[in-house]
Amino acid sequence: MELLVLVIVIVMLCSAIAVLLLKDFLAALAAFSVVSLGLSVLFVILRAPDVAMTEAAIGAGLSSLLFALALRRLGLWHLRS
Amino acid sequence: MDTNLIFHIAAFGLILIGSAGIVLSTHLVRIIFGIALLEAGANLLLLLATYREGSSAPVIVDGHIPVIMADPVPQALVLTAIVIGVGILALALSLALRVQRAYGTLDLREVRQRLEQDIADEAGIELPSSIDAPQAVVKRQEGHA
Amino acid sequence: MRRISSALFLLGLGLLIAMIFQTMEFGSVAPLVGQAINATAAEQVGAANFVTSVVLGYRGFDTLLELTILFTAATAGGLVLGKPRAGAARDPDSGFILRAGADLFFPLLLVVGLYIILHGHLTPGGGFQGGVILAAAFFIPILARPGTSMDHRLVSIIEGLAGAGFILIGLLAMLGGGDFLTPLLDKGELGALLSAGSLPLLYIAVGLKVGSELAGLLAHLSETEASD
Amino acid sequence: MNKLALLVALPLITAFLLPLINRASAFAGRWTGPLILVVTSALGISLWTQLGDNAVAVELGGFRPPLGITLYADQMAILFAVAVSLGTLLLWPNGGEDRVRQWTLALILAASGSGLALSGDLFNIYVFYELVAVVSYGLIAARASAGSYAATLRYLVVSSFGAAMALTGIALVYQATGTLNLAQLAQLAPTQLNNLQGLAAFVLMLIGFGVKAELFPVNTWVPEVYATAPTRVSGLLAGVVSKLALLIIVRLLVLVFHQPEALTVMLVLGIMGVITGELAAWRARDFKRMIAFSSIGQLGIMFIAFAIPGKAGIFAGLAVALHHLVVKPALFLLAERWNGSLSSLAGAGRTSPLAAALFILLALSLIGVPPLPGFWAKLLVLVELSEQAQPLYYLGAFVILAGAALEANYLFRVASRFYDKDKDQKAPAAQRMPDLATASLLCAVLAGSIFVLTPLAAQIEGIATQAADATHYIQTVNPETLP
Repeated sequence: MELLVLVIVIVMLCSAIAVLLLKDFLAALAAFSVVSLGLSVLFVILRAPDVAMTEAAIGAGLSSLLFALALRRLGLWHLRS
Repeated sequence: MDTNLIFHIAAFGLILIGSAGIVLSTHLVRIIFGIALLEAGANLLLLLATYREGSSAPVIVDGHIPVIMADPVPQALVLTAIVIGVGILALALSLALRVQRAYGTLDLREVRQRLEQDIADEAGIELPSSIDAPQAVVKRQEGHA
Repeated sequence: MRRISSALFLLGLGLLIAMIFQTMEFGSVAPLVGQAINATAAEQVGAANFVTSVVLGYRGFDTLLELTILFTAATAGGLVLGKPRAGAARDPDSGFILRAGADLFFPLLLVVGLYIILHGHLTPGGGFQGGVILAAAFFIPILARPGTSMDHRLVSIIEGLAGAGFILIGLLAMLGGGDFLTPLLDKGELGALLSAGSLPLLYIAVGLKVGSELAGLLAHLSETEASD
Repeated sequence: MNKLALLVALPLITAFLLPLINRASAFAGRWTGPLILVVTSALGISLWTQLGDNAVAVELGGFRPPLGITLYADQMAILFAVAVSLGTLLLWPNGGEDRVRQWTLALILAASGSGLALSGDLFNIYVFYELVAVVSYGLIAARASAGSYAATLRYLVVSSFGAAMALTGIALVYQATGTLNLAQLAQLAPTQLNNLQGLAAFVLMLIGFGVKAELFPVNTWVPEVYATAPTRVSGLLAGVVSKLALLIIVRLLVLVFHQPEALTVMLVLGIMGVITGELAAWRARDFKRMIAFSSIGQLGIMFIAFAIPGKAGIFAGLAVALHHLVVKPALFLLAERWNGSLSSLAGAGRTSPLAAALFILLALSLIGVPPLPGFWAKLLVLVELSEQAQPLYYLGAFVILAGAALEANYLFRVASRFYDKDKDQKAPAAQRMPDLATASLLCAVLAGSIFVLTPLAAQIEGIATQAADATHYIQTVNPETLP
């Protein structure tokens, strides 16, 4: 269990840094989804199934959709072709 | 290593990374990403506040009552905070759309300059004489360098 | 100048967090309120999912405000984005597979969303999670057919009535001499579908409200013309 | 007394239904909002008269504290709840395109502002605070200019950062105590929050809630927003909403955080606020940003005043806050037409003599010229500061005096412009009637208070005594002791 948590946390923190550093916004968005998904797994481990469901639906799903729509409308979808 | 410690590192790590994103980024979308990360970290910290290992989810399934149940209050709070966060996120992205349409850029420094210009124009004053004058000059020098 | 002050600010924040880390005693204090709620919620509210008891019962006021925040964000979003221009540039057509998939998904998502809302007081899940799924159910068809748009009148009617319904249930309790948002109706048997008094009703209002606000927000964002 | 919840619930339900009402009848849509605000104001005033010296607590949902959420109403809370309702009524949005949406937002602002003043639960305060923030974004962006969108987005970033900090602070408090109810926190604080973690939590919450109170490092949004928002919204934000944020910080200080360092942090940040705000206002070249910066300075004075320990600090701070509550919206109403540079105001004294006279009255009171109320408020702060007999408090007193000198300089520079004869420039447009009428009303309140100064001071002192009494708070809410 401890190892699992450690791996998830490391992946999450690395992705979080990647969100800020990646030049391509679409890649940053993907990294952001990884953070959200990792967070929702952590919530399951923390015995919070309700929060995990919400984080998965809203954090990983809806927020990413909002970002994707906005990036599309902002013309940042293909920053580098 | 203690699991609880790892969880806290994750929470504070996200808070720091998110803050860094807000304070250091120059692109507005990146800053909004930073806000989302910061909120995620704060939510995790809130949920960790009274977490104890070995507890089970606060749900009674088929009349079976667990011995130690997790604290349901932070879970409800985080639920609320997540939904609030997505509302603000949507509004922030809508505003970013509008700003880009108006100024043609999402670079924070340019947006600030255009905003100063707009305010100065509306008031009918010259830009360099505005209160942010020293900063504006510095910014221009940075631009040349 | 700005860089330096930002770095200083971050440094201060980092020091503050380090200080917290040093002094914090992880998991040392018993969850005072949480334990009390775990002990009495089954009897006081009657929902098998204690998180639901907290969300709609003990802290129902927070939930009302949270709905208001979504409503406000949707209203402000509408104010900011305004009405889309007629003949604005549209996304390219999405192709057959996505359209067929959207048709297939719509009833499925609708049922799943309603199921999650209606079982919110029994199992994990509830108005928020179900509401998001409802919003997705109504939004995916729009994504699949860029030409169509959402019926904003219908959305605004649903969001207005659902929000008002939540408050009305709260006000009804006041008519009976109780406090605002006191749970009504019979608590029923713990774990049954028809239990926990007015909580399932509140969750339906929450689900409809969340679903309509989010669908409206998504539609507003996607109806704004593409810039390229 | 459980009608207290109606102060929040009534405007909220009206806001939800307003788009539908407006669709049914445009006339009803136009007048429902103001009508409801009249009702809530009257309700608030009637609750105030019933209240007297005894505060009341309402247990929402019928759950005994600390399990449920409590509303706590003492005189200070109801005073500010009524101020929000009346303020929103006076500054009811009347311009722009999408009016129904603006009216909806204004109603939600009234509801959330009242709730913020009344709430007795830490997380509930956070939710109300976020609600006030989101409403302000909508109202500022309603100006629908490029500048207002950019300013709103920058404000949103600062404010969301602050809110996340406040949430972190709340998590720390919950971690240390296991409760969110302010009354129970007040019971537990001496043993469980009187440490470094408690101080860190306070600093985080000070940063978070300080965003709206225009606290020194997190007030970068102020000049941009007040210069680009509709002037009535600026008046509401600077006049009323900032005081609500301050009220929360005061409540937290009285009930939860008793560390002397907490007061020192607030004092230092307040001093910085006065210095930066007044200097920037002195250098400002346009009317709107001048009063925006002066508002930062005034709020700095309030932070300094509230940093005085005990009842005296709350009395002094409350006096300054109430004075500012009346003056600042009136100034912003005048800025509706005087939105240009200061030099373009030449000759304004002839085109709108009443407005010029009002401005001079407001300016005199803001500087603190006797016998206007502003003088007594500032005097009170200075006296209490000097009684502390500590270097930092003396510094605060000195900074306030120096700030007053700067204020006198820049406000009179403006006033003298009014009567300049500048042939080249055409005089600024005359004030609009509704703005002028509202500003006159506020000025009449200000001038009228000179004649009832003694009873008014006694009243405010009573409010402060009640607000400073943590034991009274605990007894009123009476949280159950949990094992």
